[in-house]
Amino acid sequence: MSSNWFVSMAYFIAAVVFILGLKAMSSPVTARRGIVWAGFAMIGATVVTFFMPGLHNVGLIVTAIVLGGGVAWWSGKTVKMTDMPQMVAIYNGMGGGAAAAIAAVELVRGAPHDGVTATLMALGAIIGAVAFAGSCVAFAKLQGIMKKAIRLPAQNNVNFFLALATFGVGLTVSYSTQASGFEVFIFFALALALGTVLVMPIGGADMPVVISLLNAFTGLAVGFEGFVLGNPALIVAGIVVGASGTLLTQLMAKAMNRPIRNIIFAPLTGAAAEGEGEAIEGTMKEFSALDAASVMRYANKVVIVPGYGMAVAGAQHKVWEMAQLLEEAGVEVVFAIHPVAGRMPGHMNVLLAEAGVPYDKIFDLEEINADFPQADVALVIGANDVVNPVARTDKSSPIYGMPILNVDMAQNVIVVKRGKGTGYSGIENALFYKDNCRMLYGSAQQAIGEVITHVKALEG
Amino acid sequence: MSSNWFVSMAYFIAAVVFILGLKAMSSPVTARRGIVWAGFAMIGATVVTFFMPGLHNVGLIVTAIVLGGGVAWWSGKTVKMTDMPQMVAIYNGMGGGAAAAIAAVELVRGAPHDGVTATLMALGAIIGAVAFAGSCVAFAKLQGIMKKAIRLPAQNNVNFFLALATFGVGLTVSYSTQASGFEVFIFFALALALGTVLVMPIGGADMPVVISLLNAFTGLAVGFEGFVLGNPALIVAGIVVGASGTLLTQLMAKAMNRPIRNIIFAPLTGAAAEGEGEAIEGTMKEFSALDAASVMRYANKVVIVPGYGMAVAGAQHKVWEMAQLLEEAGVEVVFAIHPVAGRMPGHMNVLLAEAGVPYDKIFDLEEINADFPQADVALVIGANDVVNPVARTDKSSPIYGMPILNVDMAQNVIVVKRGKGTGYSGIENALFYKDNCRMLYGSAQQAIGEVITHVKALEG
Amino acid sequence: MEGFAALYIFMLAAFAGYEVISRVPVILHTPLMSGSNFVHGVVLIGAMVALGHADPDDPVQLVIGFFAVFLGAANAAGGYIVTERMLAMFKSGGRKEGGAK
Amino acid sequence: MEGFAALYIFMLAAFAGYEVISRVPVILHTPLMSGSNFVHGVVLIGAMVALGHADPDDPVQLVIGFFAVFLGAANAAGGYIVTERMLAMFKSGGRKEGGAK
Ligand SMILES: NC(=O)c1ccc[n+]([C@@H]2O[C@H](COP(=O)([O-])OP(=O)(O)OC[C@H]3O[C@@H](n4cnc5c(N)ncnc54)[C@H](OP(=O)(O)O)[C@@H]3O)[C@@H](O)[C@H]2O)c1
Ligand SMILES: NC(=O)c1ccc[n+]([C@@H]2O[C@H](COP(=O)([O-])OP(=O)(O)OC[C@H]3O[C@@H](n4cnc5c(N)ncnc54)[C@H](OP(=O)(O)O)[C@@H]3O)[C@@H](O)[C@H]2O)c1
Repeated sequence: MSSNWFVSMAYFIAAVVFILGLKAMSSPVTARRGIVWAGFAMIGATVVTFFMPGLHNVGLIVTAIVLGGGVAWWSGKTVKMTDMPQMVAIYNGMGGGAAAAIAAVELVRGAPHDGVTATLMALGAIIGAVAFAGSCVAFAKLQGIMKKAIRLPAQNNVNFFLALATFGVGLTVSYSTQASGFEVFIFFALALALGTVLVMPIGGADMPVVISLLNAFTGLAVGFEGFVLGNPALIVAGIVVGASGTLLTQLMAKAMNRPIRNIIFAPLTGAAAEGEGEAIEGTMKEFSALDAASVMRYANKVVIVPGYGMAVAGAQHKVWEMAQLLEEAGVEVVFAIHPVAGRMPGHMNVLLAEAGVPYDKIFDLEEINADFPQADVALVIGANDVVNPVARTDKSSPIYGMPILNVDMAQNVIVVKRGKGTGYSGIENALFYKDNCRMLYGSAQQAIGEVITHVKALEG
Repeated sequence: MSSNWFVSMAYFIAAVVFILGLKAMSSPVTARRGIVWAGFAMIGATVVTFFMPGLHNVGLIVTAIVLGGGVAWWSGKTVKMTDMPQMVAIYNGMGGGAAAAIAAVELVRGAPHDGVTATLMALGAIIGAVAFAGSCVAFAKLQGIMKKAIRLPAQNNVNFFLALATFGVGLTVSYSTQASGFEVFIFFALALALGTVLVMPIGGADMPVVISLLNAFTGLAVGFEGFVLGNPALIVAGIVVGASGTLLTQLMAKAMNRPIRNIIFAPLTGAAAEGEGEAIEGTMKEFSALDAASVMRYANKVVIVPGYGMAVAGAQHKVWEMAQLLEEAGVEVVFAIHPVAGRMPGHMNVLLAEAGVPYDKIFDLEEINADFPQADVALVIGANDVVNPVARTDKSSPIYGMPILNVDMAQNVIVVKRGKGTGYSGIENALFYKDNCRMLYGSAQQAIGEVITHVKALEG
Repeated sequence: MEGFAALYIFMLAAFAGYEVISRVPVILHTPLMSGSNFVHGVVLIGAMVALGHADPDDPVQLVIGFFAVFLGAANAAGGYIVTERMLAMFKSGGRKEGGAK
Repeated sequence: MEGFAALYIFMLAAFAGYEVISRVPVILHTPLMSGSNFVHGVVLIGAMVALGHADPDDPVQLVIGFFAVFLGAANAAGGYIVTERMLAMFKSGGRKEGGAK
């Protein structure tokens, strides 16, 4: 009992520290400290668990921790920054898998449970398994292993009946005191299939929303299994993550102007809203790297607007190099980040941080939108939807109503992109046809590289 | 059991609604809706309690509810707005008293409790009784029944030993299974004495901080007794209030630049920091109501800064009448509120709201401080400390470091007050001696009344 | 209730209360003080249970219990009416003063 | 754990989580996603208990339990390292880029 008390107390403290750790994320100054605390809390909770009375199979436990932790640590340490999204996906899936596996052990042991516990156990198992399978698919898509979105015929019916079957079998299995191993197997096979089928048809671009949603799923699954095990620390940590994941997913979906339902049940089919919307008049005017370099070199203020294209090209280092050159030449350079620029919330911030851009040079939409008229140049690098003025004007456009960065109000706009490719939403961009807009064609990395050369040459 | 389940569920829902109700207070638009919801939740929780199995003495319960609720409802309905602070104090004290009385019933019944429960019961009883007695004293002071701060000789020693005795007796009584009625009586007598002695020496002006602190106390006491009764709704509501009361108290103390410790253990003795601080040079220049009226009538922008004096004089209606007259004459009028203007947080907001001033004409410190240089007139009505520039300049001043409203940066400053009286902190105000400052002597109600007459006369 | 469950409830309620309250703007701090005062009026249901389970033959228990319910009811009713009155006064410029015509 | 206590814990944790997270600025949303991913890695301790209480003679239980611990540990370790790496990159203009010289 006293040893149990000690363990429970340690879990309690860990739960408190987890919440404080997430709270510390409300400022970039304290965020890192927060995660370090949370890390210590995790280690502490793991260590005290060994003191739990009546714990068997200690050798196996240690082996599993060393293996699982080791592999994940190593891969997380070595992966490239641009591959982070899929790493988050896969680690998240593993958490879901662990929750489902806990339920599986309980089911195979066949210990009797009351109704509420049995229900939550089944729900946790399903949600966890869906998160596991779904995250694996998400990983495969982002990693480029699985290239195209596979849509089954009558997809939504398949989803529905598969979900029905999974819940039916799951509840049956967890209510019966002596389910056979085979029944348990069928249950999990169904749940895993459900997760796979749900995520398969969704395009790679929608993945961040899916990952965030699956993150919330895993949280819920962990919370439910925490109830089954009578462990409030698991409940608290799981539900906190469940709530936060839900919130993040909502924020993303709202900023993208697409309801979550649509993302899951009516994924973009590729040639999305083509042809719709008002016709755009004017022509796109090309610009050379030399022109771009001189316009910026002799400007007072340049606002850089990065987007998904910068992430694809991995051009953040070049961009910061250019910004520093301009600053040395006396130009004021700031960065403007749209909340859904890129493919993950805060995607651009992470990339720019990686390149070493101090975060006080980075402004978000509300902070900077009023300043564009005072900017001599707005340099758009691989961004498209987030600077599309159609969102302000054209009611028939799928992105109508989404707040955008008003780069068209700057004196000059320079857009770096490879060609006539559309953005995530697949629609034309009226900005590119405006009088004050010039196109600098090329992949971001190489185009900015050329600009740098010319800026240096101008310097003498 | 099923009836019990029903009751527990209703309590749970009430707890959720309470939290949502407090959450709704984050905007003046939803705040009222929030309190109405919470009110329904309270009624619901009360009604279902009658369905609790094994509830005796139903007649007595109904009588007590009708009497207590009726008296409080009637007095709350009829009291003047300016007497609100003491009403909040007394209702809060009653809550604390109720928590203490719950503990008393348990103690007299002599039901056995485990260690943790017994401890929390005793703590809840002490805290509740302190809140009760303290709030009664606070009420008496604010209502003017108890005029002066009574300081015992060796006050802090008395506090300490009384607290020690209370805790000692309390724990003994609650640990013993069969405490006599007399012992219980002694315990509560001690706790009530402690509350009285703690609050007696504190001056009337410090009362709002004390009330807020006692509010947090009552919350805690309710939470602890909730644990004793095994009622999580009480725990949640109590602890939420405990946390929020603590936060509010901290905010107040911080905005006043006085640590809570000092307020309780080293109360202002009246002639506080007299003589300290740098000598202030210059003279105070008087202004007539006619002068004030014409300066404001022909100004473009007038910022009104109300303070405690406006509350004392109950001049808010006159002030708003004047503001409306000026607005009709084409003057832009706004109100600037310091976070600790008056004697309660948000005191001025409530008074101005009562007079009918729309809240979008009211700005707080951060919003308006930069605008003073653009104001033609800053009209200070019964405010003193919150506009004292000494807080910015004189390190030896007791209010040094407190953020103030920079009225001295306005083109003209007009100060309405009765004479040379100092404010809450008892120090001289350098503002009154500045070149651009004029004094309009008189009680706020009457002085503003005269200004109104003159403005009307100017209108023709 | 099991001790640790209660501990978690304490901790989480404190967090939730702190976070929720710290978003309330200064303009509403007086109503908030009064509103939170109302919320702990839920002590009324605890007092009802205490009186309801008091021994009907022990006048001491009955008197104290009666007192508890009386005070709890006063806390709840008074807290509500004061808060409601204060909040009813807050109006935006959109509406004319005087509220409902 | 008693059902209602758990219900309260669920509710309060959801509130606390929601409130705490809604203060995180957009700039930190990617690390937050990763950080909350790390936090549910606490499933590891649940997995340890599950494996620790599994019947040592039933290979099925052992295999699934081993799997659970393995996945849980990976979630925790991977979630931590990725989050930490991301956050380590955030620097203010006050310090020179490159961080510790
Ligand atoms: N941030 C999130 O959380 C999130 C999540 C899901 C979805 N989304 C969505 O993603 C979109 C983000 O908008 P965005 O403006 O950042 O990007 P975008 O609208 O997707 O546009 C990206 C642009 O970059 C260009 N590009 C691609 N590769 C490039 C390269 N190597 N070098 C230079 N340019 C390149 C493309 O044009 P070319 O092909 O001509 O080069 C394309 O027009 C929004 O619609 C948002 O709703 C965001
Ligand atoms: N808001 C809170 O939560 C809170 C709580 C506790 C303490 N406090 C403290 O209270 C102070 C509030 O500052 P404040 O500037 O509002 O007030 P103040 O500094 O207390 O000054 C009030 C002024 O009003 C004048 N006055 C009094 N009765 C008047 C009447 N009938 N007509 C016109 N003028 C009258 C007084 O001067 P005459 O006597 O010459 O008329 C006095 O100088 C701060 O020091 C703050 O720290 C605030």
